[in-house]
Amino acid sequence: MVYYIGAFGLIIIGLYVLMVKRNLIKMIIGISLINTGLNLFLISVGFIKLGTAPIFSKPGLNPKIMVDPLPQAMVLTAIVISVATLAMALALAIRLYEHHGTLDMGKIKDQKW
Amino acid sequence: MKKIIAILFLLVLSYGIYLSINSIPFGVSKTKVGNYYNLNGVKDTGANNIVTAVVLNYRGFDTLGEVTVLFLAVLGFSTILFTMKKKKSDNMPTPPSLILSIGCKFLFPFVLLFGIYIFIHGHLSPGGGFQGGAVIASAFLLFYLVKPSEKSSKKSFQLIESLSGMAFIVIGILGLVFGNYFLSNFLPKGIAGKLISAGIIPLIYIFIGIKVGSELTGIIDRLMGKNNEKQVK
Amino acid sequence: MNPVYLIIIPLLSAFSIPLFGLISKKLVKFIPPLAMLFNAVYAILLIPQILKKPIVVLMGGYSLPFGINLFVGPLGIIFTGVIAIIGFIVSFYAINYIKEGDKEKYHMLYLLLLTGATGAVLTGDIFNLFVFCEILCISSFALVADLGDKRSIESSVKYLIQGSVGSGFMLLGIGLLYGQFGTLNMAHLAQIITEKYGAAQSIPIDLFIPFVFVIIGFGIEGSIFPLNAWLPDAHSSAPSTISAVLSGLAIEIGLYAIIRFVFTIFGITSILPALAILGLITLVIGEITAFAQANIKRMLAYSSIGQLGLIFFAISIGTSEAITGGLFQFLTHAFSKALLFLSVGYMIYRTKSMEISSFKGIGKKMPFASLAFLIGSFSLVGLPLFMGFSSKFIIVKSAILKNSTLFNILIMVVLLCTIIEGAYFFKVIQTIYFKKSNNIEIKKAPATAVIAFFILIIIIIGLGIYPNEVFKILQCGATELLDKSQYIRSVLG
Amino acid sequence: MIYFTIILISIMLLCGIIAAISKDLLFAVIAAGMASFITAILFVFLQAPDVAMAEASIGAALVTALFVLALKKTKRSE
Repeated sequence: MVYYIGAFGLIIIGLYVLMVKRNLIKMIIGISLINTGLNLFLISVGFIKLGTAPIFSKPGLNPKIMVDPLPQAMVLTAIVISVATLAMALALAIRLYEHHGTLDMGKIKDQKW
Repeated sequence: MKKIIAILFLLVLSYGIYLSINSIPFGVSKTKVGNYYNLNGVKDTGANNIVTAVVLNYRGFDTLGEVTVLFLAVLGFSTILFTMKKKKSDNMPTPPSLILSIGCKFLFPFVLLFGIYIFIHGHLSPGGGFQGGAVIASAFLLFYLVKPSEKSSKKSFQLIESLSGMAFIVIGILGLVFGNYFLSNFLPKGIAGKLISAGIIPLIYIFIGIKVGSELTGIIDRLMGKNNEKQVK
Repeated sequence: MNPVYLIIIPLLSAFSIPLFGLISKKLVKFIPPLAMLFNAVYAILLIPQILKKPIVVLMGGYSLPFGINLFVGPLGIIFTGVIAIIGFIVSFYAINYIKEGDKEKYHMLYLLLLTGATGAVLTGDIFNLFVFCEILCISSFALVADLGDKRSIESSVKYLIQGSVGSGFMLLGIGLLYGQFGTLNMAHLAQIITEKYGAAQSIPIDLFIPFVFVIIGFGIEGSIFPLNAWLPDAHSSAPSTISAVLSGLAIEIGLYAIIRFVFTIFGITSILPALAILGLITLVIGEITAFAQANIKRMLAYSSIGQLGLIFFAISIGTSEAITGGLFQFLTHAFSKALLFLSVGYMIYRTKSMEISSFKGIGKKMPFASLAFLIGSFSLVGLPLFMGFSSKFIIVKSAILKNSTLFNILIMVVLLCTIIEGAYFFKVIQTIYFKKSNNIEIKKAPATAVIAFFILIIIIIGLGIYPNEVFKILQCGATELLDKSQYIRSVLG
Repeated sequence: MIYFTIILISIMLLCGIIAAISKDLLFAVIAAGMASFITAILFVFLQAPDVAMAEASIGAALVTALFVLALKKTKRSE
């Protein structure tokens, strides 16, 4: 249960950063926190008490008490996707700084409704 | 004011999550699908590492998408930085200290080897193409730390990326030809636990390892800021 | 005939572009049209087979729900076909349009965007849907920033921040669903939900919250009302070819995901009136803000929001005929908006300005582009003889047949919005044709652009006069959505 | 064991909060990297060695490196 609290704590902190902060790098950090929290949540969904890792590294392991491998596979995918998004976001941040000389999204308002 | 609204919103959200989390007890086996993988994974795929079996065989199509996402990230990354202006007054970076440079030169081949080991043994032990690729990229990060002015050929990176991506798809299509299903494991599965076993899994993981390694290295390479390579629009 | 080729051929050609780039730089721009032409032909050839029986393709040959499957039903093939046709036309147009920047990367990103869209509509697995949506999103972020100027970078940043929050919510919803039901396969999920909750009218809270998360996640991609702040910026600062694809196709993928979740997976029909009102708000806000715009691309972007709201409204009415109308409206919007953006693209390219006022008298100097704009706007507004007429007619008819006061009032609002839509399009047409020109030297559009315009015009008028054949396929799509048990049966056997 | 986990998770959340409120962006980036690294340790407890490796090498190390490199090209303070 503590794992759930930790995971959702990270997600909530990340969302708070995204809603309150206006600095772009800070917002990207927020996205990274959300993704980390999500990964922790998915893994803890697949956990089984007293379970073992789903790897037959030595003989005599009981497949019935292994933890669920599917969330782990999902998280591997999710980690790579989040790295991809972060890399794009950082590239955009560098370009934005080059154009405007600031990273404050509140000050960058060329486009309005 | 903004903070109060944010906190109120987040409170509502946490209450909602709390309600829905009640039906997902922690630490209890919940799924039939996961059990099936654990019970039949070795028999079906020949891989000792069930996570690898799921990533590359049961859900190999996801992994194809994932590889594409990383490819896209590099593409987008260089598209965005492509039109970047060249800075005129770019002072030379300070050379690294002696300890760093000798240490990195010494470590570089070992880290590289470790990365290759990780992705070749992906079906036997924890690890695989993505982790191994990341380790390879960190080896190159060390290399760039020592020699910040070192140029690398972007063309060759791109070729490696697209060739290994195509190799993944071609293996998939071969599976369609020989096994009637896209990405089916058409090679003999061998004895579980041996290095050469599990059919197409080691093969795909090698390609993924090379691809991920070169992609992440490419991202680091572009971020390390070699302004002499950036083209002016 | 294996529908998996619809996904892997574009993917393979996207990966192979650097290799062709080594041989000749000029070769690269012909690869996207060829790949999309293949997809279009292949999709059309598959249609008769699919109307008889949906095709279920297993990946890796593992039985369901343990592997991933593609589900190619009528709905999937409609979306795939439209993606392929518009992808082909736009890339054909782009042969002479994209001149600046890194062409190789542009074409790769473009193909990957369409691959993501195709994969998202064909897959039968929710996590796979998420992965393909990410492919779609990330390539859109990069393409929006393609021009590299101040505006496009800023819009791309906004899009990326909101898009990644959206994908976070999607993943959260998917994780909660997996935790509760232990499966990722759409049909299996639908089966478990039906068995567990049956035909209960009220939605249990632990089902409702993942549902809300998923709707928020895909709603950002599909730009449903409170979540669409990124859209006008992103669509107006991308290159016109990309705006055409984003407006015509990409946002509809979010919509597709939502209707797939609402109808097939959750089967929650009691929530439909709420969704209908949400769609209507989206429509009203989109059309009213579009009316106030002076920048033509922003006007078209807001009009896309409005159209999307209309499609969403129509589908949320929930009868078979209304869904058919909504899908027809999707076709109308995709083709007409692509035509509008492509024609406007050339006008902007020649006049170097996006303000509507700078298009004075352009009608005589660029006859083809202006004609294309005229037909596209007539079709969107819904004048007879064009596609838009048939689709709007069906929507209005089905809302009245619903025979409830609520929908009678709502349909009045829809008609009012159509009038607003007509007003702002007429404003532009008047500027183009009936204002005195300010002397600018303007050359005619090149042959590829004219051919692209004419293919789209033929499709719009052709389907406007003979809608019946397409209508039958769309009806099958509506049946697929409404009949949940048949979907489950055809996937799980 | 459970107390150890609780301590780790509280440190992780603390790192997250520091990352959220710190004015110095480099500090915030390092804190976020720490949170990610502790998550990698938690993955080992949750019997997910594969994911732990991926999170440690990609999520903690590479992402932090990317952030630091990007900070070098932009501004360090908020």
